[in-house]
Amino acid sequence: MSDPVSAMNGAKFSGLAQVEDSGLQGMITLRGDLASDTLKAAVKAATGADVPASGHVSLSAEGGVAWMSPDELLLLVPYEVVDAKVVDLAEALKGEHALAVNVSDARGVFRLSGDGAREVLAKICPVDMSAEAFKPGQFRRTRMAQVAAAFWLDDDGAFHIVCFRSVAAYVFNLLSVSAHPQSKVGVY
Amino acid sequence: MLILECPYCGVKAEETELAAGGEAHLKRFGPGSSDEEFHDYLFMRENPKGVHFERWRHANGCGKWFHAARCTMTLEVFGTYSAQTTEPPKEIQDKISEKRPNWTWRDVK
Amino acid sequence: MKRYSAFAVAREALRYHTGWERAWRSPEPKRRYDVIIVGAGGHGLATAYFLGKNFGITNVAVLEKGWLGGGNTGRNTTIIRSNYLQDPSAAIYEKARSLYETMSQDLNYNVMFSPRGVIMLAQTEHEVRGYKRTAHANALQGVQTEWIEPARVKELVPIINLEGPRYPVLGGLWQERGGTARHDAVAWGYARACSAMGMDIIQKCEVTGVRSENGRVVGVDTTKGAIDCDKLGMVVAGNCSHLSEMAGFRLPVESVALQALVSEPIKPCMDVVVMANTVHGYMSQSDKGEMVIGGGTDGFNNYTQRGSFHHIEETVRALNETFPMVSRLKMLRQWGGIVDVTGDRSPLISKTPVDNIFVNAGWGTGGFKAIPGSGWAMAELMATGHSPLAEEFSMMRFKEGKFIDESVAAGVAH
Amino acid sequence: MSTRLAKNGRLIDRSKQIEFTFNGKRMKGYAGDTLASALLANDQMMVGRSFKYHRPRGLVAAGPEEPNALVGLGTGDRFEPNQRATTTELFSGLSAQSQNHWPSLDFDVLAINNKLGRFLTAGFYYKMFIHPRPLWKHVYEPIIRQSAGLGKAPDKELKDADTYEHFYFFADVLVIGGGVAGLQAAKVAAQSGAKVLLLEQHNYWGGRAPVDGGTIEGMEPGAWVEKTLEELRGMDNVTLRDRCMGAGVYDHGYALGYERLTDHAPGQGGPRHRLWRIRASQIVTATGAIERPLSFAGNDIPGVMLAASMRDYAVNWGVTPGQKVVVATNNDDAYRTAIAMHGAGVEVVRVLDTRDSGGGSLMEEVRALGIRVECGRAIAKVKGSKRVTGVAICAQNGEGGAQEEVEADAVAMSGGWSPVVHLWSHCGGKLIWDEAHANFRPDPERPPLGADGNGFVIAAGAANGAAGLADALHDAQTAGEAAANAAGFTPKVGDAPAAEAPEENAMEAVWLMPAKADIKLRMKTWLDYQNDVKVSDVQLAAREGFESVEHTKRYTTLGMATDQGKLSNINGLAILADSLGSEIPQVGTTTFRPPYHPISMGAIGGEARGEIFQPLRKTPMYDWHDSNGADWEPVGQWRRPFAYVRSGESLHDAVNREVKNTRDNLGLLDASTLGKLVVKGPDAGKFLDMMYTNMMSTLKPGKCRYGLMCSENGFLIDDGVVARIDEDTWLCHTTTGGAERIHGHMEEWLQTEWWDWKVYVANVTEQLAQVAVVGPNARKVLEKLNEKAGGGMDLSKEALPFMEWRDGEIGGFKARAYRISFSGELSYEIAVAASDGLAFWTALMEAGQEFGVMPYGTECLHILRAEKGFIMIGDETDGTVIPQDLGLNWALSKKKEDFLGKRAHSRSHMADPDRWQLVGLETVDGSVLPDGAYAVGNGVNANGQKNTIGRVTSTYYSSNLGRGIAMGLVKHGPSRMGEVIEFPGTDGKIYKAKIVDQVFYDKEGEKQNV
Repeated sequence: MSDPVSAMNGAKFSGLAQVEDSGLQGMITLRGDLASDTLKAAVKAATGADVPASGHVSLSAEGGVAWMSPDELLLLVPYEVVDAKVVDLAEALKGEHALAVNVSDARGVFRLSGDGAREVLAKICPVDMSAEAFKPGQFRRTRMAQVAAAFWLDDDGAFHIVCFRSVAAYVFNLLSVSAHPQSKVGVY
Repeated sequence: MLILECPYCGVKAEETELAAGGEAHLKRFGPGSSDEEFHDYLFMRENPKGVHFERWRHANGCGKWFHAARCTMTLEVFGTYSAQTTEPPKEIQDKISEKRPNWTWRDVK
Repeated sequence: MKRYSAFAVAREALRYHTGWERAWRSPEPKRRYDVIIVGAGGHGLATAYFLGKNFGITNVAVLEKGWLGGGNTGRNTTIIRSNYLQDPSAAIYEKARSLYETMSQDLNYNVMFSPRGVIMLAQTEHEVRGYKRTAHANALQGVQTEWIEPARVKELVPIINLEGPRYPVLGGLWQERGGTARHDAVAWGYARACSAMGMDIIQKCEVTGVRSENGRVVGVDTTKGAIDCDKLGMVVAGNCSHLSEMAGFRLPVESVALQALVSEPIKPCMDVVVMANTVHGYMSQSDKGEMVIGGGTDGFNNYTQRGSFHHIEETVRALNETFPMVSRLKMLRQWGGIVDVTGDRSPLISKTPVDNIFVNAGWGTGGFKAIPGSGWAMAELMATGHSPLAEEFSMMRFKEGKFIDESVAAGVAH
Repeated sequence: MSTRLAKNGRLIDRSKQIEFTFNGKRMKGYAGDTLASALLANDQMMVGRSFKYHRPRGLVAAGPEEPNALVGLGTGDRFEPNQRATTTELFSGLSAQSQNHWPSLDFDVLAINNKLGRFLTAGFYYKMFIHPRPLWKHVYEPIIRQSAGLGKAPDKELKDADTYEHFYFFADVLVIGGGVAGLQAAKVAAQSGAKVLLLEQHNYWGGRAPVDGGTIEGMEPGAWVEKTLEELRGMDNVTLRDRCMGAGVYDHGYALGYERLTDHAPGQGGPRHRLWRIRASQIVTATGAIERPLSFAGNDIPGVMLAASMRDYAVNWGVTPGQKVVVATNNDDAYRTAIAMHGAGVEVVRVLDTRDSGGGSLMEEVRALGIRVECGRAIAKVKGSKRVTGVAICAQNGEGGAQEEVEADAVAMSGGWSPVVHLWSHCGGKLIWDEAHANFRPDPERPPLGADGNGFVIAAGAANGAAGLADALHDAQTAGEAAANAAGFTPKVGDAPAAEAPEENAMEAVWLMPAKADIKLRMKTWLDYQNDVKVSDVQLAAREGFESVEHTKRYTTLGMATDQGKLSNINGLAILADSLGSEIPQVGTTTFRPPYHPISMGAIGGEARGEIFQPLRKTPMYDWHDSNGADWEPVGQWRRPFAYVRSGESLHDAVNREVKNTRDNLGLLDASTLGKLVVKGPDAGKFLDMMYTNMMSTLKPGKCRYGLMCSENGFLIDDGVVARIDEDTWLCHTTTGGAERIHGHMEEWLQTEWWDWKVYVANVTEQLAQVAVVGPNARKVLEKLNEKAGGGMDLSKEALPFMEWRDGEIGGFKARAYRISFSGELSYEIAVAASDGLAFWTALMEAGQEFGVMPYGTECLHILRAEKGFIMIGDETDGTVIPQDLGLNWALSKKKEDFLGKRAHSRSHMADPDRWQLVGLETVDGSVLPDGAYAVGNGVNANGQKNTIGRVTSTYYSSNLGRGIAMGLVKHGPSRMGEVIEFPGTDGKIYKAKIVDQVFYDKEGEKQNV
């Protein structure tokens, strides 16, 4: 019987920052014409959030939308309803050239929070993690040490990190090592 | 350690976020082409000392292929632009002409 | 040419070494030569040497725009091996390796060829199969190699970590008569021998134009004036596209940066050369004691002789994992060279669209080990129009689809 | 003797004593000492042996330019060779060993080389050891290797006890060097609003200024440094890091900072080193200057020291290398040393100034102290062996005839200053020769160029050739303004802080002391202390035609030691220029390469070690496999079970058991690693027809087709089953590890060639866990699951025929089932959500108990497919094989005008009927053919290699058939059925095999169609 488990099944680490497996998150890859009104409406209906500007995430009470590329969004919805949302999207986008697929189980998702969070990411991502450069609402796809990953910063100062499921253990270990309690850099 | 700005997502990506893809603006030759044409299409790459047009993919990023105009002697980047073109756009060519008045590349002068 | 020997050194010591003569002459160019070789790197000098030695052609000039041996000959990690898979490669690299064996004696110059042995580590089942295949091929090619088990690897390489957490060592392909040589000495030894045969090595002489008439080469223009020749050999590695363009044809070659680095010197800890292809790291220890480490190539065209630092990082982390003690050594110096890479990453030793112009290029990341074999084949091709060793390395192969692909170990599996 | 002074020592805390050992001897120092200053305090003047002659070596310098004082530091898994005493902060319990001697530092057997020095000149080894040939490898070289090599190698089993990390940082302006110039440049840039990062390699700020004196804004330099630091610390846009060296400058504004976090407190926890990967819009190199030695005979004897370094030791750490000092100089700065030493209570025996007219006000000050100054005079020779005992004095402008000998135990020398131009030069910055100061300094017209084609490095202060405090600060002011400007900020233009220091007379270039030193002196005059290169060696190189500076460097090894020629390069260059009758700028410098100073391999590798050395990709069932006997095989970054080994079983036994069981009962394979790509859009069919060699657009929804992919160059690159999902959607399976590659391949063509085609591709590989349920009981186990769940999809032969797929539920799991077979058995591949993967697998294992279920690994998979003659990408293919070689012509669509690879296949070599082709191979005696063996034909080729006519591509023991089976590529193979060919093994045996059909098992394919 189906009793789904997330890639890291609730793992946690606490050091310079707190690293937590975020559990199951519904996610849909949506490819299409991001300027299309039909698509915008479908996205809003599915997530309650608007299509964000390039490099950003827009969040709503029950979900959100992250900008992945000029023709791709990552829709965030509750895990339980993802299949239904995919069906709704397909219906709403009938006649448009678009593709919506469930990728909820293809990802590992982590929450990284605490004062040291920016420094932890700055150790493994070639991204300016200073507060001036990376602000809440920004979304960045990049390299995390040796794998591809993406993250956004929420209004509470927590980062949400998305990676491929197969490397979730690698990313969790990487974040934990980088958050070693005695490795504070002291610049952010 | 190059930095190239991805024209699709605006990220000033560093080399480790990118994958190099060789010469840009190749014309594909398929069935019906001569041995000479097919050979040149697959193997005869420009290898200039100076201005070069090349393909990159924002692999650890938005995933899009784009083009860059770059000097192979100084690594100066004249600009990046869409991969959906068959030749460098005029503003890129103008910018190069400003900096390298006598540049040539393939038939582009 | 005064012969070098321990006796000569002792004799000179008594007079404070004031009697040594120039290792090679530094003449102004003549108006005409039978053969001009462009590029006084190892391959160019070896070509000139064998033109003289094997074919008696000594009215030869070797033109060099910088200083001799200053390109990839003096920048590589000096590994010599011939355990290649494909017949044409094995033939030319084995010829080269066998010529290295006696090079010091042939040139009367100690090039320090040191057949300390080369191991290529197998760290996946796929590599095991690939190297076993190579061992079978080598046996038929007359190249002495053998498959060895992990325990023997550890004996040969005491600092290796056989049980790496990711890629345990499953064995290796061992070529006992592979090794290293002193790279500069190879260029200097050939230069001295060529000079002694009466050939002119002209440094700081850049070719600015190639002249031909009716599809046949007649000479070159240089920063030291025009020089005529009957035959022209282009042996300029990363600069070959540039030079061929002057002659009016193109080559299937691109130039990219390749990097290397050395650690600070330490007392001997690793006698053999180790190549670990799964994790992309190779290392040997020089006679000076430095750990000599080869890095990767950049994926983009580049003439700066500088590469990107992330390749150094990739290489070093692989070595830290394979040889954990390396982690506590320090990098002394890193550098880059420009390597010329062809469509199948195998070299060109070939006639060209212009009569009597010959090209030797495309050695990519592995040219040093080939120097004497390459010079031998190129000289034969230039002197006689045909060389069995060079035959398959013609640039025509790209048109025919007859590639020489040595990367066959890099496949995938279900 | 060298000793601790009663006073001075601004950097040490005399209230905190620290114990350490050197060569096992217990010694004491103070907090704030470097290992070098502490050794001097303990009268340990001799610190090592040189590389070649094993001559006694003492401290020459006080900073990273030190060539001699290299020690083995630490023990066990924290041992490190070649650590510089001058850059090692003293800590309690430090244990250091000197290097390159046997049996001891004081008595070294190889010091015999010193006696042989006359024979062992530059390049001697190129001229001898040539005959007899075998002796090089077996005798000469081992001796040379053993005597070279400096530090002890770490233990062969050493596992570094420390950890390392990286840190990315972005700045508008990076300032390297925390001396007064760096501080001022940083301040100016920061005041413009630019984000500034300032790095200092030492654990203290201010560089030389606090030692050298003068005043800045009316303050002592030390006080000014403190004040400026306070200001900088108060600015939000400034980051200061000490113990962090600017190690290298790379293209596009990339720079490395090497931060040593715990070297001064080993084992305290946290990373040992942090490598900063900095991106800066502008880089200011305020890296100061390094004093040059003077070239006189015996200048390598312990006790001979750079003048400014001797002053540093006295002022900063309160130690002196001797009690009677001779100062030799060609410039005014060394007078500061005379003043400092005198002030510290050390006798200054003489100041020898090569200039006939001597120095300026500093000289007067020295004379006023009663110190004897002699102008136009030089050192003819330093006396002593393990330490200085005296100095012979002569006229500078002579041949070295000694006029006087004085007793002395230390010599301070100053040959002028060389700006530290390394970081300026790393990325292509050019230099100009400054005649007045006899040094190379950065040419502001030819800086390193950044991504925008403009210069991105600006040198400041002494690193830019500015001489004197006021000039350095002025230069720093300008540099700070220029950097801010270039980074897009508007600096407040202002005046540099006013500084006062004594006026100095012009220096005089002195490259050899005395100017006409004879050969005997020149053979005792060192240029490169560590590598033992002397003036006579460089002259010999020039004489032998090594005219390029690179040739001379390589022939003599000048500047190739671990200090990379920081002290020796310019002096050597000058000697070379002189020997060639050329000017120094015409001879030029060698290339400066990173790093400025050696950095640890640990730091370069960063966090990537152990568990996180490389990403390890895991399927959702990974942990189950791991706890059920999986013998792991790395496949790309994935790890797959090779076989599941039960207790008491060998790996081979396990494979055979799995092979038999899967054919007889039921096997489960974790196939989650296979790539799955969704391809959708109005042009998807057209697109897939280009990607695959066979026709995909005609596939009907609900059906599957095996597809082949070639590169544009014609070679097979991937294969897999394609399923058509609906009118405009396909799902393409790729090989393990092929998912990302093929996904990229598809995107490349869509984005760069057919960008007007309406197709979207999504990689859903990791969304799904996929299980191959294989064997005669496959349907039974699935039906049982459905039964338990109270229903599910119809898996009957009729409802789900071979090569079709259906969506539905199996055992309560949402699933997609494919009727495909890579084993020839009845087989279903079931895809479920990855989050359900483990649960589904476990359910299958439970339900399968009664049907004899066993998991099987990759080796079993290989054998099953080989028994059926199915090809495997990576086995039958190796990047040189085309579909025609494998008898796959049926998969090459004749109807399509074009597909990737089609044009390539018509080239002459690819259409050659002599290409080797796939066949089955059976050994005559039933044994297993060796992997990778080649079949031989007659004779040899033009290069004397045996002619070959084929090779083995796959070979296994089949437990089902009880014999070896193999596939191979053989010349004209398919038309030679039944022929026996020979495969020589590397074991000396000849293996004979018959050419047969490649399908060994169930030739009619009955088992999969039930």
